[in-house]
Amino acid sequence: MLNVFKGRPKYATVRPQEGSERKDFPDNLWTRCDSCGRMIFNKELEKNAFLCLDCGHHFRLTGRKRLAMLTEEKDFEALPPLLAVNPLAFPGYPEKIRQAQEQTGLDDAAIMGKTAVKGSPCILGIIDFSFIGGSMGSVVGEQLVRGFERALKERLPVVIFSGGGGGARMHEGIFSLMQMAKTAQAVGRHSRAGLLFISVLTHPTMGGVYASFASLGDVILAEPGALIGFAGPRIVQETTRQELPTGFQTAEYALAHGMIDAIVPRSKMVDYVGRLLLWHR
Amino acid sequence: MLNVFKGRPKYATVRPQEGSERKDFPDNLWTRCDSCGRMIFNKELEKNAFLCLDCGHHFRLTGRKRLAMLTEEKDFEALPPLLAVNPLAFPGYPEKIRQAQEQTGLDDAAIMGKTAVKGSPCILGIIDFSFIGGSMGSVVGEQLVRGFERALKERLPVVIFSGGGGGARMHEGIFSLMQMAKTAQAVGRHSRAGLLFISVLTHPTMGGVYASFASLGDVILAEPGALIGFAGPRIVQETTRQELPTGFQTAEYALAHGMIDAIVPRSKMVDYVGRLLLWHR
Amino acid sequence: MQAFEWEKPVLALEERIAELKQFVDGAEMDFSAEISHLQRKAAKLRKEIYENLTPFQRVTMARHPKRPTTLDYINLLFDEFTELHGDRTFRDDGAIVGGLALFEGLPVTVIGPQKGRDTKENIARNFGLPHPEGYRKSLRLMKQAEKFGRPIITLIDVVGAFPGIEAEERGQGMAIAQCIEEMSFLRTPILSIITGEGGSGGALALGVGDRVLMLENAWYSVISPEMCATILWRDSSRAAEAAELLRLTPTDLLKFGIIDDVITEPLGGAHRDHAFTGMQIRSFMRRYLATIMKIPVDRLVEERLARFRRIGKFSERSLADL
Amino acid sequence: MQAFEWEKPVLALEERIAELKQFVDGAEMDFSAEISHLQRKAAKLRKEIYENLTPFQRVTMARHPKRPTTLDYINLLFDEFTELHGDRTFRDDGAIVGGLALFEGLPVTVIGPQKGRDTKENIARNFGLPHPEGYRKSLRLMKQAEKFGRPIITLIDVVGAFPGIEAEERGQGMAIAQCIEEMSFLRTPILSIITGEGGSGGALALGVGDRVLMLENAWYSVISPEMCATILWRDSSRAAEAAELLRLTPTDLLKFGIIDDVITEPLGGAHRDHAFTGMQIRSFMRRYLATIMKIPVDRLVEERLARFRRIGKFSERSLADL
Ligand SMILES: [Zn+2]
Ligand SMILES: [Zn+2]
Repeated sequence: MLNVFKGRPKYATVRPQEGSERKDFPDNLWTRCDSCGRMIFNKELEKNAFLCLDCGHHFRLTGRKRLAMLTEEKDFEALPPLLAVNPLAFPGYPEKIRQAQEQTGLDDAAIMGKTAVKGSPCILGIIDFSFIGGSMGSVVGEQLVRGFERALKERLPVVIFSGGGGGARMHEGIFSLMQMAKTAQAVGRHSRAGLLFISVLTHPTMGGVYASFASLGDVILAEPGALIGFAGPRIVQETTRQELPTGFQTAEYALAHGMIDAIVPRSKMVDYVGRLLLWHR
Repeated sequence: MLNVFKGRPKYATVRPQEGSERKDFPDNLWTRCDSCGRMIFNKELEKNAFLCLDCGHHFRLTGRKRLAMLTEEKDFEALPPLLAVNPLAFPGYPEKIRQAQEQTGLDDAAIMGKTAVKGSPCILGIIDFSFIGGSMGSVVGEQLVRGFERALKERLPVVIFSGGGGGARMHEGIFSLMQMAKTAQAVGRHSRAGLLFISVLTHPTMGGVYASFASLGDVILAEPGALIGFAGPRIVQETTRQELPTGFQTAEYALAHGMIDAIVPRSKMVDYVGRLLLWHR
Repeated sequence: MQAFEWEKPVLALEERIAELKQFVDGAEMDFSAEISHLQRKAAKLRKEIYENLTPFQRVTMARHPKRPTTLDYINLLFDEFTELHGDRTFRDDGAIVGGLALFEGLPVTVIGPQKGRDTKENIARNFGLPHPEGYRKSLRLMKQAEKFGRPIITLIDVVGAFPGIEAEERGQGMAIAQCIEEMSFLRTPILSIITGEGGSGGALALGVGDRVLMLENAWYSVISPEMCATILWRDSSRAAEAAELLRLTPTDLLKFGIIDDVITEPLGGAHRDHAFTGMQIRSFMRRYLATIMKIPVDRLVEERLARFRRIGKFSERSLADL
Repeated sequence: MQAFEWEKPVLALEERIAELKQFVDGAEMDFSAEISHLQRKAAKLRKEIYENLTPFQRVTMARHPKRPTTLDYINLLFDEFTELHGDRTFRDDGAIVGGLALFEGLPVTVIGPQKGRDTKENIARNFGLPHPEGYRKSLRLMKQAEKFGRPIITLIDVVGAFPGIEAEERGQGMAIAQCIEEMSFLRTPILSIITGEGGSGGALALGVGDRVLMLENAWYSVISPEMCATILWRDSSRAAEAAELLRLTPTDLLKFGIIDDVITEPLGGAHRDHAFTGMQIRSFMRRYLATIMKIPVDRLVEERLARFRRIGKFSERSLADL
C-alpha cells in the first residue's frame, strides 16, 4: 500500500514504484510559502515537518508523509486494501481513480491501519487530500468502518486525520452519500462501547467528511489554518451574496465558534495525540 | 388547603376563610387592561378566563383560579401540606409568610396534587405568584419533589404551571438555592423512568424556577406574553447598559429563540394539555 | 397551473377534445364514439409521456410550486398535528417543522423540512433551507419520540442544508453529523419518506430510517444536478445531463437498495391531485409502519445499522493484485 | 498588594517591627527578645483579626484581585493541563475553562469559571461571568468524563451567570437547568470545590458534586450580598448587612450540611501564599477523591441524589393544625 512501508507485502500495494510518484515537493527545488511568500528549499521544508521556516504555515501533507510523522514502519499494520469500482458507470471516474493511484501510490484516499502512537496502540486513519480531494466514496467509507470495527473488537482508540476537501465523492453518487451514515454509525458503535475517537481536522475538511465521522470525535483537534466547514466558501458567498468574514471557516474560526477542542501545531501533534491516548488507556 | 375545594379536610388548610382573602379582582369593580386600557367589569373578566375581552391580554391568575380552570374539585387530591420555617432566622421572613398566607389562603406558593385533566390522570402543580412572588423555598421545592416522586411511583405524568417571578426565595438563602438541584433531580428521576413532564410557563417565570425544573419539561408551553428568563430585565439593562430589544424575555421571544415548544392561549390550555396527556397514556 | 414543456402535446390534445365536446353539445350527430376514442388516445399519450420522463424532468416535477409541501402532507396524512418548536439552544428554525400528530389514531412524531408556499412564507422558512438549529430541533424531537417509544415519520423535501455564514458558524456540518449518528441508534421505529427533493447531507440528516420510501417524482442524491454540472463542466445549465449521471430517480435507487419502495403519484405528478397523493402515501405508511412496529426494538436498531453498513460498492482486490 | 481595612492595625505593627529591626541592625544592644515578642504579638493580632472576620470581610477576601483564579489553581493542583474548548454549538466561552489534567498521575476532567487577571483578560473572559455556551461546554466535558469513567473536579469561583441580552436569548436558565440535571446523574465521581465566589445558579450549575468542599474565605449563596441589599433596602452599599443575613460563610454552610469540609487558607487569605493554598487543596482533594472513587458508581449516584434530596427546612404541619 505504502512505499514508505514496504515491509508488509500482504497488504502493501506498491504500485506505482517510488520513481513514478508525482512529488508535491521535489527534493531539489524551492517552494514558495502561500502565507508569507518566503522561498524555502524543499529539503529544509521536509526537515521542518513541512512547516514554513518563517511563519509556521502548515503545508499540505501527503498521507504517507503524515503517517511517517506519526508512527514507524514496524508499528503499522495496514488494513486489507480495497479498490474503487464505478457503481453509477460515471463517465471518466475509472480514469480519475487510475490517475490518482498513479500520482499517490495509494489504492484510494484512506490509509487505515493498526499502529501505536507514542507507545499507545490505536487504529490510525489518514485521509489523503491528494487522492481526488480526499473525497469519501465507498472505499474510504468501508475502510473507515472497518477501522472502527477492528478498534471495537480489540477495544482500541481510533485516531483519524481528515483532509477531505471534497467531502463526498460525487462520482459514486448516492453510494457516496450513504458513507456518511455508515461511518457515523461506525463511530457510534465504537463510542457507545466507551472507546476513544480523536478526530484531527487537517486542511481542508469539508462537506460530507466534516458532516459525518470527522465531527463525531470525543476530542476534535485541528491544524492551524485548516479550512473546516460544510458548504464551500464559494458556495456560501454565491448563495448569500455577503462578504465572508475574515478567517471564515478556518480552524481558528471553528475554535472560536465552539466546534473544535483545540488547535495543535503539527510540531506538537504527535505528543498531543500521544498524551490523549495515554490518558485514556 | 384551598377554599375552592373544601371537600378534603384532611389535607385542606382552610384558613383564612374566604371572606378574609384579598381579592385580586373584587366582584363588583372594574379593572383596567394593562395592555389595551379597556375597563372591564370583573365579573365579565372572570367569565372570560381572565382574558381581556378586547385584546386577549392574559391577566395574572391566582393558583386556585388556575386550578379551577384545569380540573374539578372532586378530582383533586392535594398532597399533604407543609409550612415554611425560618432556617436562617432571616428578619421579617415569618411575618412575610404569614401575610402571604392570609392574603392567599395558601400554605405556601405551590399547589400540588393528584388529579385528572380532561380525563387523563396526572400530578398537577401550580406555583402561585401571589405568594411571595411564587418564589421557591424549601416548601415549594419539597412539594414539587414529592409531586414528582408520587408520579414516579404511580407512573403518572406531571404538569406544572410555573409562575415564579422571584425564582429562589432569598429569605431561605442557600436552602432555597439547593431546591434548584433537588427539583431538577426529581424531574430527572421521573424522566429517566420514561414519564412525561409538561412544563407550562405563566407570567412571570424567572430566576431559579426557570433555571431548574421549569426548563426541564419534555414539552414546554407558555401563556402569551408571559415573562420568561433567568436574570430580571432590570438587572440585564443595568449590567449591559444596552436598550433591551422589543419583547425581550416574553413568551414570544422565547419561542423565536427556540426555548419553548409552543405558546398556548389560556382559553385553549386545558384542551392542549389534555391532548398531550392523552397521547402519552 | 404551470405546465411543463413535455406535457404540451397532451395538453394540446386535451384542449382539442374539450373544444370538440363543446361543439358537439349543440350538434345533432352523435360523436361520442369519436370523443371517447380521442380521450383514450390522450390518456395513452399522457401515460407514455410520464412513463418516459427523463431524470431531470422528474427533478423538475419534484420542484413544482404546487407540489404538496411537508405541512400539506402533514395535513393530508395526520390528524390533530401539534407543532413543537425550538432547539432549546438558539432559535426555532422555520425551515424544519416537527411535532406530534395522530396517524390513524396512533400518536407519532413527524418531522420534515418546510418550503414556503408563497414569497412571505419562503422568507420565514428560508426557502426550505435549514440551519443547524433546525437539525437540532429535529434531533430533540426524535429523542423525545424515543423516550416515549413513539414511531417517527420523517418527510423529506430539501435541496440541502443552508450554505450560509451563520449556518457555518453554528456548526452545520456538526449538527448534521450528530443527527445522522443519533438517529441511527434511536430505539424507536423510523419511517422516512422522500416526498420531493432529497439533497445531500441535509436530506440524509432526516433519512436514517428503518424503511426509506420515495415518491415517484422525487429525487435523492449526493449533490444537486446543478451543482454537479457546475463541478463537471462549470455550467449549471447542463443540470439535465448531470441528473442522468447521478442516478437519482426512485427506480435507480430502488435497484441500488437505497430505498425500499416507490410511492406512485397521480399521473402528471403529486401537484395534480393532493388528496389522491395523500391516500397513496397513507396506504404505504400503514403497511410499512405496521411492519417496523412489529420488530423488537433491539433487532430494529441492529437491522437499521446493518441496512446502512451494507451500502457501498468496491472491490476487495488491491492494486498489487492487478 | 492591596490591603484590607481590617488588616491595617497588624500591617502598621509589622511595619514598626521592620523599622525596629533595621534600626537595631546598626546598634550594639541586643533587641532580639523584644523583637520576637513583638512578632509574636503581631502574629496573635493577625490570627485574631482573621478568626473574627465578618461574613462580608470574607466576601471581600474571596474577591481579592490577587486571589488565585481557576487557571492558577489548575496550575497549582494538576500536571499537564490540556484545555478543551467549545460547546460544539455556538461558541467557546472564555468565562469557563475545562479540560483534562493529571492529578498526581490520575487523569481527571477539571472545569471552572475563569476570571481575568488583568483588564485585557477580563474582557476576553467577560469578567468571569459565563454565557449559556460556557455551561454547555462544561456539560459536554462532564459527559465526556462520564464516558471514560474519569473523575470530575469542578473549581467554582463565579459571582453568577452573565445577565446579558444574548445570554438570555441563548437560554441561560435552560443551560443551567440542564447542567444541574445532567450533572446529578453522571456515573462518575464528582468533587466540587468552591474556591472563591459561589453565586447562585451560576455556581450551582457546576456544584452538584458527590462532595462539596469550600475554601475558608469563599462564599456560597442564593444571591450576592449586594443584590440582596438592593432588594431589601434598595441600597447595595448595605451589602455587609446582607452578607450577615445570608449565612454564606463556610462555617454556616458546613453546619447546614451544604458543604462537607472547609479548606483552611494561609493566614490573611489565599492570595498571600498561592503555593501553600495549592498544597492545602491538594491534600483535601487526595483524601476526598480517594473516598468517592471507592464507592461503586450506582451507589455514588444514589448518594449524590440523596444528598440534595435531604436539603430543605420545613414543617410537616399545615395552617389548619396551628
Ligand atoms: Zn511562511
Ligand atoms: Zn386588553
